[in-house]
Amino acid sequence: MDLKNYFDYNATTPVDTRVIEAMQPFFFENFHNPSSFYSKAGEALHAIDIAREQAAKLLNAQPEEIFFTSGGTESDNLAIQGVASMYKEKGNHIITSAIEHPAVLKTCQFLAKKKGFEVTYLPVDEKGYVSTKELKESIKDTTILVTIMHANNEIGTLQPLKELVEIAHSRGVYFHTDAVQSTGKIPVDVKNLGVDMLSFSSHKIYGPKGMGVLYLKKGVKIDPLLFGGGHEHGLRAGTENVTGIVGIGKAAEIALAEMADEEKKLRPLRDRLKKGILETIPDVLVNGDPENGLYNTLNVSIRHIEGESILAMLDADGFALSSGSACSSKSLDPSHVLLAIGLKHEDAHGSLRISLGKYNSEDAVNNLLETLPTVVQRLRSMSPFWTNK
Amino acid sequence: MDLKNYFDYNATTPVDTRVIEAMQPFFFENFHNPSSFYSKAGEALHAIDIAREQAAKLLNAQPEEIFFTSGGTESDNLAIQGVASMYKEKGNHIITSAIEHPAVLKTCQFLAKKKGFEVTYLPVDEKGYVSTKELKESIKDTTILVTIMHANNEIGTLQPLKELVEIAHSRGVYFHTDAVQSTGKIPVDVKNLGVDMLSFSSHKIYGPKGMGVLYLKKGVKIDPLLFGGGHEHGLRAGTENVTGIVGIGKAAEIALAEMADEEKKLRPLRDRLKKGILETIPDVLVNGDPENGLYNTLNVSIRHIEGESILAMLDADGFALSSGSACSSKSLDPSHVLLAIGLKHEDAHGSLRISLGKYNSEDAVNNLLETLPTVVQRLRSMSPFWTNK
Amino acid sequence: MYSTKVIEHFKNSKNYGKIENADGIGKVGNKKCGDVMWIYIKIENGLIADAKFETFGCVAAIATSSMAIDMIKGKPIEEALAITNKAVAEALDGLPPEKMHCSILAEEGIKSAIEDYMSKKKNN
Amino acid sequence: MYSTKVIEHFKNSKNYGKIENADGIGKVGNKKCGDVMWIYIKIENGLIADAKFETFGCVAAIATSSMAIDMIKGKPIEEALAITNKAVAEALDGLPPEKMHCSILAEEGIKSAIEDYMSKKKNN
Ligand SMILES: Cc1ncc(COP(=O)(O)O)c(C=O)c1O
Ligand SMILES: Cc1ncc(COP(=O)(O)O)c(C=O)c1O
Repeated sequence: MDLKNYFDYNATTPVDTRVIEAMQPFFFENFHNPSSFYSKAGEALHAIDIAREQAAKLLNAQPEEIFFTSGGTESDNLAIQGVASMYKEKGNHIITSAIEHPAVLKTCQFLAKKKGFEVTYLPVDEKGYVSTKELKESIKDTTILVTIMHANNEIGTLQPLKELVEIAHSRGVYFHTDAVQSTGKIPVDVKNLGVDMLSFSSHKIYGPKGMGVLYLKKGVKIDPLLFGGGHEHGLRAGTENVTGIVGIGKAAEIALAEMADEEKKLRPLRDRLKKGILETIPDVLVNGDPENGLYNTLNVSIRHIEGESILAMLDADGFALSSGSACSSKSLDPSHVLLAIGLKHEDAHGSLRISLGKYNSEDAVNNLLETLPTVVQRLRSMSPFWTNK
Repeated sequence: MDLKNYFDYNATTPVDTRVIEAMQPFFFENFHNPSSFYSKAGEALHAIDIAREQAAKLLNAQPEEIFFTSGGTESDNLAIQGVASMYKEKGNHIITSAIEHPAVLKTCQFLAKKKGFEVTYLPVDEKGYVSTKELKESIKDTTILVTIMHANNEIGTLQPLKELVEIAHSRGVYFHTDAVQSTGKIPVDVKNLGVDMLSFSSHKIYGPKGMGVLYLKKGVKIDPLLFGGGHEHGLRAGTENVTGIVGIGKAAEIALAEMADEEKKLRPLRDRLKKGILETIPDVLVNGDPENGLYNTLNVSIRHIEGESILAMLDADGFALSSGSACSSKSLDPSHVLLAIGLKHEDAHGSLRISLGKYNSEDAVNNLLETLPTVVQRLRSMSPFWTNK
Repeated sequence: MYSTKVIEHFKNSKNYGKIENADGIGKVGNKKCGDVMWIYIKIENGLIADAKFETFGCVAAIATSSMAIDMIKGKPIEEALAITNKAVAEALDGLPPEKMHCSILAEEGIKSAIEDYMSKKKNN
Repeated sequence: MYSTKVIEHFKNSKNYGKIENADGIGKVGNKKCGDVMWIYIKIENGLIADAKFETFGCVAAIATSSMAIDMIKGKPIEEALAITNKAVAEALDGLPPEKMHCSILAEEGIKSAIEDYMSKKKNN
C-alpha cells in the first residue's frame, strides 16, 4: 500500500520521522531510569521535563498539569474512574453522551454495572450535537462528572464544549473531555474551554503508540488508577516510558507548529472528496457536520451496499479507509455513533469514513475519486436493494 | 558514563540493539492500527501474534494466556485490582509480603484504605524469605488472593513460590506473583510454579520501556482495569502499542536463548564483587541470600556511612548503582525491604545495591573494586560513627 | 483474515444478478444485521439450470453467495438441498468464526429458493 | 539535582574531622533518619578560631556541614549564632526542597556547638 492512499488517520498515524529521530537516543544511550540517582539519569529526567512542557504548550496548560499515560484509553479511564473513586461518597451520577468512544462508554458501563453508579447518556441530534438544554436538565445533586468528547472520531462533529463546561461548572460538577481526535488537529486550549480534565493520545498526532496525556487542572484531585513507585506526582505509577514521552512531546511540538498549515492543505482535499463523491455516486448520505466539524474527516453512507465490502474492494486497489459497518468492527451492531444520529441500520452498515492526514495529496484524492464509483457500482450491481441498475 | 560501569540493571536495562532493530519498521512503514480492516493492518496483527508467542515461550505459557500491558506496574495493578473487583463479594482479604515492590504494596494499601479490603503483610526472615507456615496460618475463608513476588528487586531473594502456590491453591485461593526481576534472568515456568497470574516488565529484560505482560492462566477470570475497544480479549483496552509489543516479544526471545550464558558470565562477576568488597572494606553486611538468590544482585550495607553519599562519589567516578537509603529514594524512610529483613535504619541508609547485566565486564568489576574502598574510606573519615580512623 | 478463495469469489464473482421469471427465489437475512441474500433459480428437468444471487453484505456474504451458486448450478434439486453451510465454508477454504453465519445464510438461501419453487409448483 | 557548589563542597571538603579538646561540640540529627552532624569549635578571644565537622548523611548533609564550617571559621560568636539555614543553603546556590532540612541541621549544629561552649564556660 502506498502511504499516500492511506485515508484512515483517525484510526492511527505513522510516526513523524522527526519524532522517531528524537526518540532514538533513549533506547540505548540514554536508557537510564529517570528515578535513579546518578547524573546520567538526570538526562532522562530532563527529557521528560521538556516533553511535559511541549505537551503543556499544545494545550495552553502548565507543565504540572500534564500527566503521561499509556494512551487515550488509559487517560479516559483514569479521569473517569479517578473521579468516580474519589467522589463516590459525594455522588454516584455521571453524565456522558451517546456518541463517546468505547474508552469512555465502556468505562461508564462498568461503573454502572459493578460500582453502583448511575449513568446518563445524552442523546445527540442528527448532526451529532449534544444539546446544552438536555445537559442542564440532566444534572442532579448526585452528579459528580460530565464527560463529553471534543471531536467525534467517526463523524468529526465538534461539541460546543465551552458552553457545556459552563453548565457543569455552574452546578459544581467536574468536566472531562476526550479530545483524542481534536488535539493536534485544531487548537485545543484548556484555559479557554475551561475543562477540568482532558485526554489525548500520541498515535493520533504522529507520535508513538502506547502514549497518552491526561491534563488535570491544578487543584483537581482524583484517585490514581495505577499505584506504585509514585511517578507522575503519584497519579500514575510505573517506570516512565522515556522514549514514548520524548516522542509524544516532540509530536505535540510539531502539531502545534504545523496544524494551521495542515488545515490549509487538508480541508480543501476533504471538501473536494465530498463534492466528488456526491457528484459521481447517487444516493449517498453525508453524516455529521463536515463544514463545522474536523476538517480532515468525511463520513458518508453509500446506500444499498455494505461497508466491509467497500473496504475490501478499495483495499484490493490499495486504499485504506474505515467503516461503521458491523462487519468491519467485529461486533454485531453497526456504529453506535451513526445509530445515535438517527441513521437506519442498513445505512450505518454502508458507511465509509475517510480521514485525511499529513501524507495525503491531491493526487491520491483524485485516485480515490476515480476508484470509488467503480467499486460502488459493482457492489450495487450485486445488491438486491439497488434498483437503478 | 561508560556503559560497562553501569551496575543498576535491576532498575532498568538498555534496549538490546536487536530489539531496537526489530521495532523500527513499526514506527513508520507498518504503523497501521491492528484493529483496522485493510490488509496492511494484518501485518501489525501478525507481528503481535508472534510477540505473544515469544512472550508465552519465555514463561512456558500458551499465547492466549499472555496479555500485553504498559509495564510491570500495570500488570501488578491489573492482577490485584482485577481480582479484588471481580471477587469482592466472595471475600475481601488479600495476603502479600512485607517486601513487595510498591506496585503491589501501594495497590494493596489503596484497596485497604478505600475499597474495604483487609490486607495481611507476611513478614520475612533475615534473608528475606516468607514462611510457608505463616502463609498457611494467614489464609481465611475471606481470602481471595495471595500475591507474593518471585525475586526481590533490592536483595534478589527468591521465594519458594511453588510451595506457596500449593498452600494457596489447597485453600482455593488465587496466586499472583510479581516476577519482574526474575523473568528473563532465570527460568520462569508458570506451569511448574503453578501461579494463576504473573507480571513481568519489558525494560528489565532489555526491551523498551512502557511495556509489560500479565500472564493469566486459562480459566482465571478477573475484571479489566482499562475499558474501551475490547483489545487483548477485552482484558486490556487501548490501541495496541505494536512497536512496544514487537520489542518485548523480541526481548523475551533473546532472554530465553541467552539467559543461561548470562548466568555463566554474571554469577562469577557478582561473587567476585562480594568477595572483593568483604576483603577490602571492613564492617560490611551482606543483605539477602546471594548464593540462592538472583545471580546478578548484590546488596551490602557499608556501615557508618550513608548510601546517597556513596552513590554520589561513585557517580563522580562514572559508576551507576543504587541504594536503599532514604535520601536516594526521595522518601523519608529507608528501604522497607531492608527494614523487613531486620536491618537497623542506619544500616539500611548505608546500603548499596549492585546489579549486573549484559554489558558489564571483569574489567568494570575490577574498576569498581578499586574505587569503592577509597570512596568508603573518605566518607567514613567524615563520619562521627567511624572510630577506626 | 479471509482466505484467497474467499477474496477471489468476492472480487471476481460472475454469478450475481437477477433472473427474470425465476422459478424460485429465496430471500434470507436481515437488512438490520447487514446481510441480505437473494437466491434466484431456474429449474429444468429437476436440475438447477441457472442460478444467480443478489447480496447486500460483507465480503463473506458475497463470497458464500457466489460459492453457493457455483455449487448448485447444474445440480439436481436433491443435491442442492443437501448442501450444508459447512460445505460452503469448506469450499471457500474456511471462514473466520465470526463469519460462519454467512455460510448459514447461503445454505438457507438455497433451501428457501427451492422451497419457493416447490410451493409455486404445487399451487400451479 | 544538586548545584555544582554543593557537589564541590561534598567532594572536596577539607573541614571535616575531630578537634581534640574542642571548646564546644554540637551533636544534632538522628541516625534513624539518616543525617547526623557533629560540629566541633575552638574559641579564642570570642572568635571561632577553628571548626570542623563529622557528618553521617547524604550529599546535602555533608555539603551544608562543610559550608557551615566555612561560614563560622574566624567569625565572632554572635555572627555565627546569626547564621540561618537559608544563608547556608544560599551560599551553596540552593538546595533541592526535600534537602532543605540539611541546612536546618547545619544551623542547629552551629548553635548547639556554641551552646555547649557557653554552658561549659558557665560551669567552669
Ligand atoms: C475519540 C477517541 N477516544 C479514545 C481513543 C483511544 O485512544 P488510544 O487508542 O490511544 O487508547 C480513540 C482512538 O482509538 C479515539 O478516537
Ligand atoms: C519487583 C518489581 N515489580 C514491579 C516493578 C515495576 O515495573 P515497571 O517499572 O515496568 O512499572 C519493578 C521495577 O520497577 C520491580 O522491580
